[in-house]
Amino acid sequence: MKLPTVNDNPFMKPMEWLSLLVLAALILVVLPLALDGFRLNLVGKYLTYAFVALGLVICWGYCGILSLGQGVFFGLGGYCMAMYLKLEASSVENTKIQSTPGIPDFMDWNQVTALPWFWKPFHSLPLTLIAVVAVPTLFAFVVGAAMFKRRVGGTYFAIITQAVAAILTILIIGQQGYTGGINGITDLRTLHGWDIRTDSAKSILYFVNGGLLIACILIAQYVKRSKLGRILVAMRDKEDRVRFSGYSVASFKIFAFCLAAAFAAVGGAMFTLQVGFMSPSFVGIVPSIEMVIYTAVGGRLSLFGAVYGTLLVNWAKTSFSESFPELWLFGLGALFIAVVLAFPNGLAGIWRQHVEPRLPGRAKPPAAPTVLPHGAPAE
Amino acid sequence: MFGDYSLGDLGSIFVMQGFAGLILFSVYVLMALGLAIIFGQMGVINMAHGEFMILGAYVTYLCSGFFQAHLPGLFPAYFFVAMGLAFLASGALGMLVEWALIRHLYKRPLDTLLATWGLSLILQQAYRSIFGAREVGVELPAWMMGSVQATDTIEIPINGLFVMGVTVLITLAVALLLFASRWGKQVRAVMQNRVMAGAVGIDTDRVDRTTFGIGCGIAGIAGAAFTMIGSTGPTSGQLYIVDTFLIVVFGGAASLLGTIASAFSISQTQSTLEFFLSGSTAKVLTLLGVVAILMLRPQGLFTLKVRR
Amino acid sequence: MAENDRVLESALRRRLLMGLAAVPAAAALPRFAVAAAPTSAVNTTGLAVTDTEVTVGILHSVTGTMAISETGAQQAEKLAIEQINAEGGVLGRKIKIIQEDGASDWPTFAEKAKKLLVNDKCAAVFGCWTSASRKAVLPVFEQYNGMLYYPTFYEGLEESKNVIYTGQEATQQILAGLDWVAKEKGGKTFFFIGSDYIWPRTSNKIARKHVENVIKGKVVGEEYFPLGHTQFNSVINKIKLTKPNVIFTDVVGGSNVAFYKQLKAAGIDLSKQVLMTISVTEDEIDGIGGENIAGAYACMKYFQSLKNPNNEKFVAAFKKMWGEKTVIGDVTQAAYLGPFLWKLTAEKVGSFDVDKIAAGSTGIEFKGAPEGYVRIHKNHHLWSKTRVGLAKADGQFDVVYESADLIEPNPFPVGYQ
Amino acid sequence: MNAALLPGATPNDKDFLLAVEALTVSFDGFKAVNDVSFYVDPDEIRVIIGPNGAGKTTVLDLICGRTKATSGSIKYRGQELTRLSESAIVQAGVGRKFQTPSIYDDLTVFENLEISFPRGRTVFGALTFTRDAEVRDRIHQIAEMIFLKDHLDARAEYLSHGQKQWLEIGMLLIQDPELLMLDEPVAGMSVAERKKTAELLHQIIKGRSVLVIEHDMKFVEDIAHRVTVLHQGRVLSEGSMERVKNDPKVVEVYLGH
Repeated sequence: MKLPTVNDNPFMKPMEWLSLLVLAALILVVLPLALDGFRLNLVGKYLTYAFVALGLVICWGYCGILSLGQGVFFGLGGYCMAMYLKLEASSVENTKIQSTPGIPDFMDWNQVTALPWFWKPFHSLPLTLIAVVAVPTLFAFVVGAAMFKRRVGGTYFAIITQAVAAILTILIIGQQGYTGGINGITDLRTLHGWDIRTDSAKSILYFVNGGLLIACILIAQYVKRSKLGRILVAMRDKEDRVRFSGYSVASFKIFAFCLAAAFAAVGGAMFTLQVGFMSPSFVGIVPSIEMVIYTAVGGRLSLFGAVYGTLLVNWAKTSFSESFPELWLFGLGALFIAVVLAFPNGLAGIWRQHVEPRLPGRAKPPAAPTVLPHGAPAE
Repeated sequence: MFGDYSLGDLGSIFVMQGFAGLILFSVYVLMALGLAIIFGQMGVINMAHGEFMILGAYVTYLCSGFFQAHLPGLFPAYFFVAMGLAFLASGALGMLVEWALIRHLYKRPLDTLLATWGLSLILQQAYRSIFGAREVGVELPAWMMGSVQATDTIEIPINGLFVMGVTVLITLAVALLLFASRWGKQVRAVMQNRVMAGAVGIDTDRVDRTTFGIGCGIAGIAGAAFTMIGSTGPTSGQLYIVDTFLIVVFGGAASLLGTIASAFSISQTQSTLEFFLSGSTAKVLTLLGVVAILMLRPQGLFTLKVRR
Repeated sequence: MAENDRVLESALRRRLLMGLAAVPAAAALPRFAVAAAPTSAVNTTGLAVTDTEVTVGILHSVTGTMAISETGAQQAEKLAIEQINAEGGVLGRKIKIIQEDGASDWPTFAEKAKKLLVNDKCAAVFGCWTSASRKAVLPVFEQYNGMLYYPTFYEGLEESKNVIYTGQEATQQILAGLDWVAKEKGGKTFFFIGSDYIWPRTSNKIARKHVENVIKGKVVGEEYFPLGHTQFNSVINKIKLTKPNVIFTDVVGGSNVAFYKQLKAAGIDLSKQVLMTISVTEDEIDGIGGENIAGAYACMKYFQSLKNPNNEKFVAAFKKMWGEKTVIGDVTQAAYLGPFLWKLTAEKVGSFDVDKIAAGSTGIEFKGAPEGYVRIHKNHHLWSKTRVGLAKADGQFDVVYESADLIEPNPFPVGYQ
Repeated sequence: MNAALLPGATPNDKDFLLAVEALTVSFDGFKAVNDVSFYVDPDEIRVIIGPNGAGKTTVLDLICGRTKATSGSIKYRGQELTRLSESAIVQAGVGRKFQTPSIYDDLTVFENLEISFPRGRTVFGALTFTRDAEVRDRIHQIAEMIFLKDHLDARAEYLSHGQKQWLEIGMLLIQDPELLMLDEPVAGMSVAERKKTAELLHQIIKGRSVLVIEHDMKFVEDIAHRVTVLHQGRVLSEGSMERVKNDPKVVEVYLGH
């Protein structure tokens, strides 16, 4: 009997290796050579959003769970990092003009006289690095477990995540003595004694960021090509069938949601490091929805598309708002509509439909889910 | 906290606080009704709901300007005209949007969410381009501001009474439409079995369009009514949107009664908490409570248990 | 007011006569010939200064929720710069503006600030409105050594070599007003209502200390609502229950509109109940509706209705440039001061270098300010008067009180923390 | 031979593969299944028939955990199923085929079968699952049985209706359940496909019990060991096809129409 080709299940197909190579070259070689320090730092900031977009590919594209609260995880990761940096910047020496030296300045302004207990672990860098990933992931686990075990999905889930984002924003703003309030945690200086504000530090952070992003792409790729990836697709399609094939559907959804949260958290931490502050404006609804559109523009089923989509939308945002600030919202709104109506598979879809077939020596697109199903993704 | 006050004072405060709760309840029902119809009957999440409301508010603003300039004698009554026009304007825009956008996406509910979000951005910028970035002040007829002096110490705001009145009327009208009119039967038929409804000769496209239009039109009326109590600016719609969604989801999307019950429980909780705690804390506690209950009972408070 | 900066005054008059666009460069006599100030001398740090031009940045939100508030500030800065150019510019150089949109988003502010400093090499930047945006750009200005002129009244607790605060800090704005209300209106019991973020909370904290320790009065209630909150009926009932002499508010944005409309509807008559706000300027009244807030007192340093020649000229020029219907609030006026203060400093130190400007700012006086005379304190805030205005139905204020002397800015007030 | 029907016999759970007792479910007062009891022996083929709305599909839903019972018990090999999650029920050895073909359109036939392979059912199991020789051999073996060995690479979306039904049956087979529940397996099939399906069913029932809902009486007669007739949520009659056919109650409500 002839063995069918599906039996080889390589980690990545040649085309995917090539895509990864191109992306890595773009991020790590081309952009650093082509852009000045300022623009490169900007790209670095955009790339932190790509982590969120990447998570959404797994969670939304593959698993059909649309979360409109990814900013929560981005923000939590960023806040964990910012708390560490703030404590370092608030040494007794730096803050001796305060009534209580050694605590962050905003606490002093709010008559907080001792460091709150939940800030204490952030004196330690290893604990901070663990918390950056663990806190948002745990939070995602709690929300996910509560929702998915009770079969909440689709639009309900989207709206509830939105509410969670709104609540967290109000909480952070309201508890300004502990969180820095609406101003956020600002004026961050050093990471374990290393000044993150210098130009050389910024370029090093850029490369660290790029490296982490590629690592996350590889992790996502591993998940996607594993049986788990196919189960996610299967679930989006026929949830009951998966359930009656003996899988606990909720666990798989929780996993996808937690993975997306962990990616977003890493992005948030890198954001804090590169931009130098964290504020509640990333936790809210608007940034969360914007991050969804990065994924949609890139193609919700394409890991590489997510990165390109993020870069493209942000580049457009920056250049548009420099030249025609009034038109930017029209443009962004139209982009949302166009991507949904005309290009549901985003850039990746356009590439597969129009570019790839014309490349020399390319066979038909693979059988993997390259096209968005006609039906609703997991209702 | 009540030690220093006389019994009479306390009594009046409780009465007025009761009214505050009822006003909040009416506001919530008005906000949520249009959305509930669209979400409940069509399964579509309209993220631009707030912008449809603000369209109604801007229509009221234009009307007020027009009456002041051309028909000053009729100014005291202009508000009723404004509400009618607000309904028509938002409804017409809603039908246009349904035709251009929503009808292509019925099978992808999550995508309607994104598309309507895009629409809301466009509408916000359009308002900003047309009316300016600043909030506009809507001048109201004098009789609508001020309060009714029920007793020496009990004062009931007229605009609150007005909002309550509008809410009751609209709710009744919607209930009548849904449960007694031909359109209502068609809507329910389409909701239960689209294919079958089409097969028995119901023009499902038209039913969808009307439903969406009516939902948006009610949002327009709500917007007109809210000029009495809130602000009218390009982004004012965003202030209402999360609350509105939560009410609808909390109520269990499919039922009108659920929406009303959910608006009632949320508004009473919030209004009571606001009285005893600080405003910000009250809001957080209310939202947390809603989310906690949704975690335990995600299908909403008031849905029927149905066979799948 | 008689000894106002005559040069400026004449420039203004000339400008008013000649119209906005029609001022030919030659018509204005440059006070500094280029020859007297070669570029190499006035610019030793590589700023965007040529023999004929100097570049500055304007950084406000044109889009997003804050665009509503920031429009006025941005318009005032442009007006000031046009007027300075019409007069011959700064150190003989025309000011060229690069405007960036902060889009109501703090990281965007930081990003654009960095662009203005690093890419465009702006000699000075006029901008920011919210504290959050200022906090976001502050490290950027300190790191890249830029100069920011910040126009909004704010909570204080900050002082930077790289920032000139042209608005009032909290103690400067509030204390005189509280004293006035205690003395003139018999204010003994106060009810505080604010939006829930740092400025209202800090301001109320200062107000509370002052009420309790200086006025010897009592705060009977203190409430905060999330930004954008629109339902105030419960708190209005609490006000009715506690019957304060004075309602003291710092509610911002769209919430303001809801608050005053509901207050009026609940039968609280502002001609009988004293209400003092520190957050409502003429700009906000536009949206609230004058009839809803008439009778309230606002406490700040500037009102459009101020009667002095500087202000009358400023208001006329502003309306000419931006339309008859525009109104001018406290922040708009403060923003107008920025370019003039920068120009005066640059001409005093004879250089655009940021270090020299920062060091030379202390003691700079601007007699042509619409609010009257102002002077830069060594903590980079302005000495200024505080005034109380009574809101009228037409959206303007009647100035009912003006502090006798300039009040010293005190961003880190001892005894108020 | 039928212990349950013998007067005076106490059913002993251990003897039955499946014991459904006093099962009731009500939806807002409407009892879709009302006090239903029946027992399935090992290796038995039981067919449930009844008019539309009799509660047949609901009974299957209850057994596989899709719907929670209001009262009553379902014991599988002495184990109470009403308290288990759906996936635990499947892992205990109960397989279920839905009325309309329920397969994964976006995946290939091979992948469809692979997902049903009973290994790596936890999150981490699925992450570390490898496609080894055992998996491949089994998939090929099943594909051959369900007439789809030439379509392993095809996306399931492009199969014909009958092929989809077979694929779903294949997906159940690869789970190797002891109790197989089929909801109208031949509905919508052409005559030829129907014949092939009957053949397939005869082949796969060896070594397991099967619970089938079917309307096609010829097909039922062909395969059933015993028949349970449901009507308005209650058991109307039970026994061999012959007996049921001649039960006047059944004739009245069902066959007579």
